[in-house]
Amino acid sequence: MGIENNALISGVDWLINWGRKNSLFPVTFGLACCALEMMVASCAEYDIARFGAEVFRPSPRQSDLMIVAGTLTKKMAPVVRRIYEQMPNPKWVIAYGACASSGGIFRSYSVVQGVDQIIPVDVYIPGCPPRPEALLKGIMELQKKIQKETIKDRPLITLPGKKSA
Amino acid sequence: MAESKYMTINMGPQHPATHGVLRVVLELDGETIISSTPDIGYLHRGIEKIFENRTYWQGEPLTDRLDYTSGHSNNLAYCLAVEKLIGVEIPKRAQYIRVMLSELQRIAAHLLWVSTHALDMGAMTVLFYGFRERESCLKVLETVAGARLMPDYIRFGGLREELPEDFLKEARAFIEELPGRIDEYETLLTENVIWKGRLKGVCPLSPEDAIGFGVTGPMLRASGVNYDVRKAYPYSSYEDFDFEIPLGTVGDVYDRYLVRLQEMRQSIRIVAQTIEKLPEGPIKADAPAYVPPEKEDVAHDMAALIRHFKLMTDGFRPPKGEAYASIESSKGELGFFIVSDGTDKPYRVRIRPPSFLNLGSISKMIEGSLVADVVAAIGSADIVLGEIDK
Amino acid sequence: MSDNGEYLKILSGKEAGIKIVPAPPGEPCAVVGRDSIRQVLDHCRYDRDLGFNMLVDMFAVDYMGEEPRYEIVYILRSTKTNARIAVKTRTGEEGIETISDIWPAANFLEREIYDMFGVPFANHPDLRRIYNPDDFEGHPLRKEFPLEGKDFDKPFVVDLENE
Amino acid sequence: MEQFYPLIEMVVKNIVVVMVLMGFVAYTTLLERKLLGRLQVRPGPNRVGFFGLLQPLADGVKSFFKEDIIPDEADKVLYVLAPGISLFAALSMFAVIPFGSTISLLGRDIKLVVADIDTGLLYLLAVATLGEYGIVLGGWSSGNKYGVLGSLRAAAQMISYEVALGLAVIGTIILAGSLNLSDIVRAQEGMWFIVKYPFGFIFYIIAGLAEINRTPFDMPESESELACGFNIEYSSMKFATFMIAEYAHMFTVAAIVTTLFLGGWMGPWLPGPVWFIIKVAAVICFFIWERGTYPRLRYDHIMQFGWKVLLPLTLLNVVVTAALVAMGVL
Repeated sequence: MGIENNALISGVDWLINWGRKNSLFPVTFGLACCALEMMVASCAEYDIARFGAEVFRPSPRQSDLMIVAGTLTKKMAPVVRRIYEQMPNPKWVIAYGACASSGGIFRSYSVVQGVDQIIPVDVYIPGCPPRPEALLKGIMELQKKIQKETIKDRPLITLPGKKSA
Repeated sequence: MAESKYMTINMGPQHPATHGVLRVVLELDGETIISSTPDIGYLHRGIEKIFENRTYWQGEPLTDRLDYTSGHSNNLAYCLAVEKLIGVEIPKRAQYIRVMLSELQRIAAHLLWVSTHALDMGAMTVLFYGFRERESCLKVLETVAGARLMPDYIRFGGLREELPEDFLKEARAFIEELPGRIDEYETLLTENVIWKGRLKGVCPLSPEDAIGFGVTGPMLRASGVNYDVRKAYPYSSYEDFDFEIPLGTVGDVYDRYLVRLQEMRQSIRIVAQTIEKLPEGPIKADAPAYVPPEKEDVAHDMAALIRHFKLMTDGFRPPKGEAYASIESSKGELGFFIVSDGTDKPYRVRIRPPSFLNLGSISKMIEGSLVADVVAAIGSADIVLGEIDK
Repeated sequence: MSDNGEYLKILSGKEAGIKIVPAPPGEPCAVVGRDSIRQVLDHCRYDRDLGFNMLVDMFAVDYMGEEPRYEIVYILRSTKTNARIAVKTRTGEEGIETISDIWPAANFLEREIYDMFGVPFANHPDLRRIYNPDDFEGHPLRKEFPLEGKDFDKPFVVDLENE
Repeated sequence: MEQFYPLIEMVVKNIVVVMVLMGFVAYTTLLERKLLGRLQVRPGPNRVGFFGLLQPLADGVKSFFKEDIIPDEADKVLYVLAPGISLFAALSMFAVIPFGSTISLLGRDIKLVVADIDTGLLYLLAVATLGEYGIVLGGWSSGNKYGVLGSLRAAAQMISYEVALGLAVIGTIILAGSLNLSDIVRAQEGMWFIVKYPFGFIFYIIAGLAEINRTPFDMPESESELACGFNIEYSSMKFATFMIAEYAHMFTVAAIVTTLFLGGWMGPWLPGPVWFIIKVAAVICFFIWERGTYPRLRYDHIMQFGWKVLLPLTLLNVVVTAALVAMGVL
């Protein structure tokens, strides 16, 4: 019997995934134009808070979700990578906008052609910039994805002292 | 930690108060700043280089992404420079609409500034109020361009198309509602003791310093220097409208705040006048070599279709030469210097981003102040990294 | 910048070697030799008849194939009279003298030119790259620099260990 | 067997109070998010459970199963202890606060307070300071410069406002003639102390806000200046502990305000604990409202205000109150 078929485990899985998906704290961090729309998404009409995701934490240590909003340049890439590694597991990444997904219209010497070259991305949101509704949609897609995860995809507890990522 | 009397801390590029990806290295004695070094380039996308590899038409979307808080203004500056190069006369109606749009855009940008600055100072509720009004402003702007931030509605030789039907009504409704909302912010902030304590006398910039650093826009005017491109070198028929230039006295953060609020009120005046005076007439210049035909003609007229196709795929070839045009964007003087070598692509496009020069004065401003003031100073400069880093 | 003829005339009287050329669409500007640029700008800034106390912009244009190769353009403005003029000079790889002590604004602008074109500025207080990382190779706005830089097709790798 | 009853009663009371308190604290976070949302013309969390009521639970589950990072630079022992100290102080403050009068259960009279000690107020002042130690140590031990700055600010703020806090409550001691909190509540039978001693109430609220580090006194954290301040390196459950401690502290301060100035559990018709909760909730709503309204003060202004304005005024207030009591006016 595989571990994934165990009724107890899947019950625990369900609870943990439910907790994780409903409490996604994004790290306060915007790169370019899309960051503006990300801010709008947390304001009156759109209100990302409805999903429990309005708690933008300035410290990566306390966040679960990285919304890469904007153009990633080669100078910024190490910083983004570092922020990503500073985030504790489990962590998710949304590539918000064309630039973060693929480099967008900036096909030039200083732009990384897609943030997935340096960190794993869970949800891509197209648009230049995508509307705030698109971010909400992206978060809902991410929630669906998290709900499907099992203990094999993400460890329940990472013990302190163990090197992560 | 290094054995030094002072503590060096790194603010940014990921820091909530740096408005993007600015990095400032601060040398601290306790909480007092001994020296500071701004470090930029974390959003350098090589826009000036990309310009050289695109036709004039293809260049315009790049300008939106410079100062992404005010797309229409950037489009206008670029179009003015190119129009100077090709020498076309813009119909009055198009000019007025351009003024209207760039003033609405200024209102949106200043609303954004008030909101984020209040958030930086810890007054988080103003952020949400400001964004509510910004949303309604963007909704009005969205009806003309179909996009919220990146409009590309102002084109060489005029505008992309005629204004949508309801636009004037919606714009009027918006500017009638706004003054009351600005009063609300003033109630929350202007006479608030804490707000004044945080802003008054903080990081002042003397007029001499401001001029020396090439500071422009509300920051310069807060220092008491009366320089506004709209008055000094009127473009796009700004001389037809009646408005005042609000000036500060001390040049501290509080003055910059007041100047921006006043500017919003002046912008409302200008928009009201443009709506009132808006003449009838064409919205595109009569220059077939550069300006594409109307969309309806393209659907019916073979010649128009061919002309449209040629213009959009090949672009046009302006005469050899160079032109500099500048406008007053929400941040300051936004200039475009274009060198043409007679081909369909610009030989060199130089962008004079106002924020870039405004940022230059940061080190001077924050010397000797506290960490909390750095946030106020950077916020008050209203920098947008998109146009600083290009 | 259109009606600055008389200022240019005054300026040309101050120093030998100042040429006034109307640029093709008709905006005249002063063209100055590389060696006297600092003095000319100093005149523009402090001379009572001129009083161009604001450096609006300063940038370079790369005319590859011509000699000297780089054109440095200064756009100046007077806060009193609202007049604007452009002053131009040419230089090669050897660079030009800094004006960051005349206008502090030039500090950042010169660093930008140094970064993008590789033109050095003598006596500049802090001449480093401004946009690109310090270990960047080449100068992007030079005409021979390809838009996509080198290694564009390879995936970008971040090496945090060696930072 | 008889002799064990007080012990059993003690243990049961402790457990019940802590559990109920934690429940209230969890929902204080939700109340804050909802109420702030309302103030800011947006709905706030509303998708987890009915009306968003399961949101604190989701946050808790998530935090519990998140990776716990201890930075290499950190002073490990203190780093681990600090959140605990904070939470411990915040919870143990509640021990002396009476949330009702006496009830009869199984033939025993049970006082609705965990520890009815005669020096209750003194105990409160002492333990409240302990909570700040958690913050100071937490920031300092994480080996992060922003953390250190946050700690320094917390320490300075603690020193400046502790005195004013103490002086603000002296008036109630004079009026009630006792340090026992139950006696203070009973002394308000006819008239709440907020009426008799209004300035003391105002000063206590101000100093109390500084004590629990809320806007406009949120110096140690101040998101836009020091990123996260003292808790910048904390993740997972340790961060959650700090958060719980912060809200527990807020809850406790609201409870103290209720006890000292708003007549504690007393009120008509409803049972004592219900009145107590209602009053505490009102004070908490006030704290949230105030957070949504004010900007953050600057560090040096806080110090100036604390020493140059608040301290002399509270002193004066004590003198005046004492004089009035001596003359028999109050």
